[in-house]
Amino acid sequence: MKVSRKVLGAAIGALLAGTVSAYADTIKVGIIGPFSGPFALQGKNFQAGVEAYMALNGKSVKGHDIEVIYRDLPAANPAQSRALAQELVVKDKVQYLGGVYFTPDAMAITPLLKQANVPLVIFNAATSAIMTQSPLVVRTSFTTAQTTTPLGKIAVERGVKKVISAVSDYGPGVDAEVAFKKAFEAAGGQVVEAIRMPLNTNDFSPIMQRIRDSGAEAVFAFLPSGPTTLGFVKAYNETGLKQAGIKFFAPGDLTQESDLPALGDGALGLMTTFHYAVSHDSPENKTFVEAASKAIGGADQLSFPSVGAYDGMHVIYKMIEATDGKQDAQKAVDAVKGLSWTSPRGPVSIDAETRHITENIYLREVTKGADGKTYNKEIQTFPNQKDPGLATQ
Amino acid sequence: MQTILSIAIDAFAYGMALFIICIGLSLTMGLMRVVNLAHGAFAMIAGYIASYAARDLGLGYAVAIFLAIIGTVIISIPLERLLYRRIYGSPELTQVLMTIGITFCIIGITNYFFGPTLKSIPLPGSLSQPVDVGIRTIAGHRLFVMACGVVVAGGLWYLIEKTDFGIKLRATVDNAAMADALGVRTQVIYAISFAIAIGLAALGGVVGAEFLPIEPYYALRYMVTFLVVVSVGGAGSIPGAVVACLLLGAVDTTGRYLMPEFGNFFFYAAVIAIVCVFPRGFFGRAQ
Amino acid sequence: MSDLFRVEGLTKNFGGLAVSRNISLSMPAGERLALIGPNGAGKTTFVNLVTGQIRPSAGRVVLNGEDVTRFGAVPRVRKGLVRTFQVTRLFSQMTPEEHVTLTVLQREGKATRILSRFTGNSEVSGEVESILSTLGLLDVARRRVGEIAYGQQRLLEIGIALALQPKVLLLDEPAAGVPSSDTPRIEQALERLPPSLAVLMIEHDMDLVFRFAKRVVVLAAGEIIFEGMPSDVAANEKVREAYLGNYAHARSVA
Amino acid sequence: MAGVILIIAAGLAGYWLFPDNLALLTRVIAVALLVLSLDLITGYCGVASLGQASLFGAGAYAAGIACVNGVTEPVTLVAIGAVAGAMAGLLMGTIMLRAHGLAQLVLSIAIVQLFHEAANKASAYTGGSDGLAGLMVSPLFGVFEFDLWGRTAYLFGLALLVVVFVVLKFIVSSPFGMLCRGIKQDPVRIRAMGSYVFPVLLKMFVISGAVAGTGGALAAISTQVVGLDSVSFELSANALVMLVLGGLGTLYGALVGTVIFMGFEHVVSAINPFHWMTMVGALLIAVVLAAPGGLTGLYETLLGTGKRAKGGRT
Repeated sequence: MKVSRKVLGAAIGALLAGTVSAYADTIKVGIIGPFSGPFALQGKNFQAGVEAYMALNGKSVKGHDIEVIYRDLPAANPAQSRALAQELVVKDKVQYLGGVYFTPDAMAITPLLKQANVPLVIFNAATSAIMTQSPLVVRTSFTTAQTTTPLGKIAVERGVKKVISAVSDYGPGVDAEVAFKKAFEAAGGQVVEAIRMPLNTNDFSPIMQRIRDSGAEAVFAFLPSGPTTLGFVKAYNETGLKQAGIKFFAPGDLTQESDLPALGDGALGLMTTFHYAVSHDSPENKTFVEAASKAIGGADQLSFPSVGAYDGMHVIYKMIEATDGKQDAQKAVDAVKGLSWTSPRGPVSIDAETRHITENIYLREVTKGADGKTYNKEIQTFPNQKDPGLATQ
Repeated sequence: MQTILSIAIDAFAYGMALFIICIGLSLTMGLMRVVNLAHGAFAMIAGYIASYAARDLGLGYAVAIFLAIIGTVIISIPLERLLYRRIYGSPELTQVLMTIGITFCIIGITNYFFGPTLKSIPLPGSLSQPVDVGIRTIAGHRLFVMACGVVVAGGLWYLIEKTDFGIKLRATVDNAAMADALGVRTQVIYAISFAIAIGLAALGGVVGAEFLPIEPYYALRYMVTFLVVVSVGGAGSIPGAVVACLLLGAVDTTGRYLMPEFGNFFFYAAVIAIVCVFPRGFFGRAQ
Repeated sequence: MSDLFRVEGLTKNFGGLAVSRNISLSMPAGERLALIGPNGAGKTTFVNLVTGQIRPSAGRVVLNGEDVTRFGAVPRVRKGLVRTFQVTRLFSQMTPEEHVTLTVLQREGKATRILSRFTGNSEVSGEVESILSTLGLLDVARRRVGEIAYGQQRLLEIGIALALQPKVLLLDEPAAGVPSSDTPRIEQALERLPPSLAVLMIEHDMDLVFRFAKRVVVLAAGEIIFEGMPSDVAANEKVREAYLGNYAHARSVA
Repeated sequence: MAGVILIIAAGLAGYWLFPDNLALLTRVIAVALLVLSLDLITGYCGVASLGQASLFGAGAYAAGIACVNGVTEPVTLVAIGAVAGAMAGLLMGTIMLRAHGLAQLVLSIAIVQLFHEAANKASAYTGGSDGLAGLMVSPLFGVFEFDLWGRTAYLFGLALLVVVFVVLKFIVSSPFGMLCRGIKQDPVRIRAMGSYVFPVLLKMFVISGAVAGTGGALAAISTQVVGLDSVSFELSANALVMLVLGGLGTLYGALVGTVIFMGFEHVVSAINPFHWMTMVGALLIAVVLAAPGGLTGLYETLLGTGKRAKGGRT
């Protein structure tokens, strides 16, 4: 309840501030994300990250009050994304844009940035190419290639020579397939078959049959987090692939913490690589998880977008600090190039050239904790990973 | 051969899961002439109740199913009285507007109270273990779903074709005014049929949750699938629904095995082909 | 053969049930023929077969020397074989004027034009007015059909048919459901039908049949059992049996 | 033509009253074109469709692909979108008109899903789920740039809407429009009048496709990105909801429905970005209870002029 009243207040405040310029020293930040609809969970995590950051670091920078305006974009919809961004910039006069869960939505905003003189800090949208669209984009999440690439080496190290790849048939899935294949084959493995599954697949048992038939020793999978993940993992267990000893590798989207309770014991032993685990053991993360759980209303809903949002807010705060409240997008972006800090996920920095975050990628295994709940246990660290997707382009 | 058999088992299980969820919608659309797009929303409500009962209260699976059905029907009663009664006999598109509105509301409310995470319904040990059926292992709950599907189909057929209630229901459907004149209390018949349809949605939501996981967006996410299956079978026809579910389940499963990347093409191309050949569905009643 | 219209051996089976059996009849131009028969004799099926709503199992329909059996309903209309409906099929939201205008435009091949005006289309308004005035519908020409009297709706059915300038007109019970006070207006309209038009009328009202038709065909159980002068109908044994037999049968059942 | 003046007045009022929301208003116009196109086949011909976005998406992708391949003149792009939409309409009509009622509705769903799948598959041309980005549209008439404030896009869209509306006004009051209304009510009667039904409806599908394609092209031009959402079932379903909300069978109903639905959605989702869906649902329920014939039907009832049919049967 507290949350929505705050949002309401912000909205009304925004309406008032749009007409009355007496509040000029409030710097507004517009956050676009999927706050309702099928991806509402990820949107809520954006909000939790933002609120956690503001709760821990104050609501003002150098005397400038920060005000956040949330706008809902339930599913990928570039036209709506552009309309929301335009409204935030033109009407609500935000100086910073943040959020954005889906790639096409980010693509629709980038053409506006230069004219609007507003930087965009992406909290999630994970396609490499976004960064090349505008010099005013900074990203604090990850790219699918970035989180996937270490898996190639990991698989080979664990004695796997033949892998079948099974990914959801859409942009990020294809990115993952390509990145894994490249890394795995570079390490000496062989991708025997690559399956692309329609996004709306409900029953994965035929896919499992194919995996079994392929004779591969392991499966590399990528699916968007949420209901399909559940079906995939269940089918992996139930069709006996797990007992047959076929290993399972995936980027961490598959075992996001908020899905783990639903996955149950079936997820035990799954190996995933990702930039963040809620269980990450560091004082920064402990503080973050505490604040973010409070903001979202329960630790069980916490997932990776929250940390993207948290660090995104950090970048925005640094930008405000550097520009001292003046609207200068280029100066703001320049100020955070090369910026490094300790995030809840570990040490990170903004690559000066690509403006994408450089971070550790962790290998995690789903393990049962002392409290009987499953969690992603970090077992290996790949430090300072850049986005290989951009590096190769 | 083993592969074919294995695919066939998967297809049958998936088809039966679809059948249990969809048959209630088929009844509302075919017999009561209400395009109830909120059908999935009721299945979802049942899933939440069952999840709460089994996971949070630690009750047994059977008890959870029972509570879910009863609970969902109870929730549906005021909706039937206040909203659905207004749209019996309305043009289909008006019904679409109303039931989409109801769906939106249910999604919003669920999201508000229960949050957007996936909800699981813990299975009893006997159903969660893989069972060896000779050629391969199959999850126990899949066998359970198949059995449920067969029981539901048989039970409904008996209810509609062989019982007094069935006779009254069919009379009401064919000519409500005439049935009324003959002393059939059509309002009551409608209310009971609605409750049965909702109860079936609830059952389907719970036992199908292993295929279609429970989360707030459930109601919209699978709406298209439900609508397609019901129409292909012919609204109101139990054998039609069985055939449609099994056939589409088979096309879906086989397509996804043979050429997963074109899985959707197979499915919808099959739908177009079937509809072009059987414009009223497999066992559709004449309009 | 100077026959304008002819059917030969028309047969229709629904499943195992024969609803039309080997029906043959012919009509010259200007003929006024009545088709009568007890309920369930297959009269409307016959009209549907002739006009192409349903396909016959066997037999031919010949119009103006041309075999139209394989044609659908639309080309038959375009060739001049036009019907009215037993229960009026009108557009409740449209006015009589609009009905007739649309029909005339259709006949002229102008009904699918998208960039000409429909209302106040001067090309056809004269003809539309004359049709409506013949039928006495001018004063309701601009009221919605849903609001005018049923008798007037029946007249409009005839008006639509006339607007198609038919060669053969099949009237399916033109006076059905009309209050008796309005029947004279229908009769009047029938009398004013163009003389060269071949008209086949299905009707229950025997007074109307006797006044209108020069020749009568009686259909029973899908078969023609009588063909001849109206004055001979009543005396025919088969006809008596077909009509009265029903009653006798009904009594024995009761 | 009082209606046209009203639209222009309302459009310009939007321009002056909400100068900061022009991107939203442009999107409303693009969707309004989609809903108008749906009204043509559903409201005037009685063919309900849950796949109208196929036509919209065909226009959007055609314009988008043309644009990234060097055709950047906006009017040309709109023409390309309209033609592509019309062709998609021809295809869709050919398939859909084989069936009736519920089966027809399902065909429309299957078609939009196939279009969606095809657009996803052809990612080399469409960008797949990442969207087709990088549309650099030249200034309108070489002078007016499509900029951040979206003035050009909005006024261009408004002009398109007015032109389309006037043309459609002509079409629905032409003999052809009358014939379509007749078919909606009773195709058997129309056949007995000597007119074929299929080619007439198919023609309307083509017109409808052109209108939807125009809307798609406008969306592509003003957004500079084309996403898979433009060929989605969700957009199709939304369009149908907006149409029924506004009222079937009047062009105004389509416009009113779109403006009310999108405006309401925008306002409530800004007030509470997390739980606004409940409010939209409540609006739909309220409309059905208060005005089963849609908002324009309610308006007519209030004026006492309306004895028009309640809603439309499919």
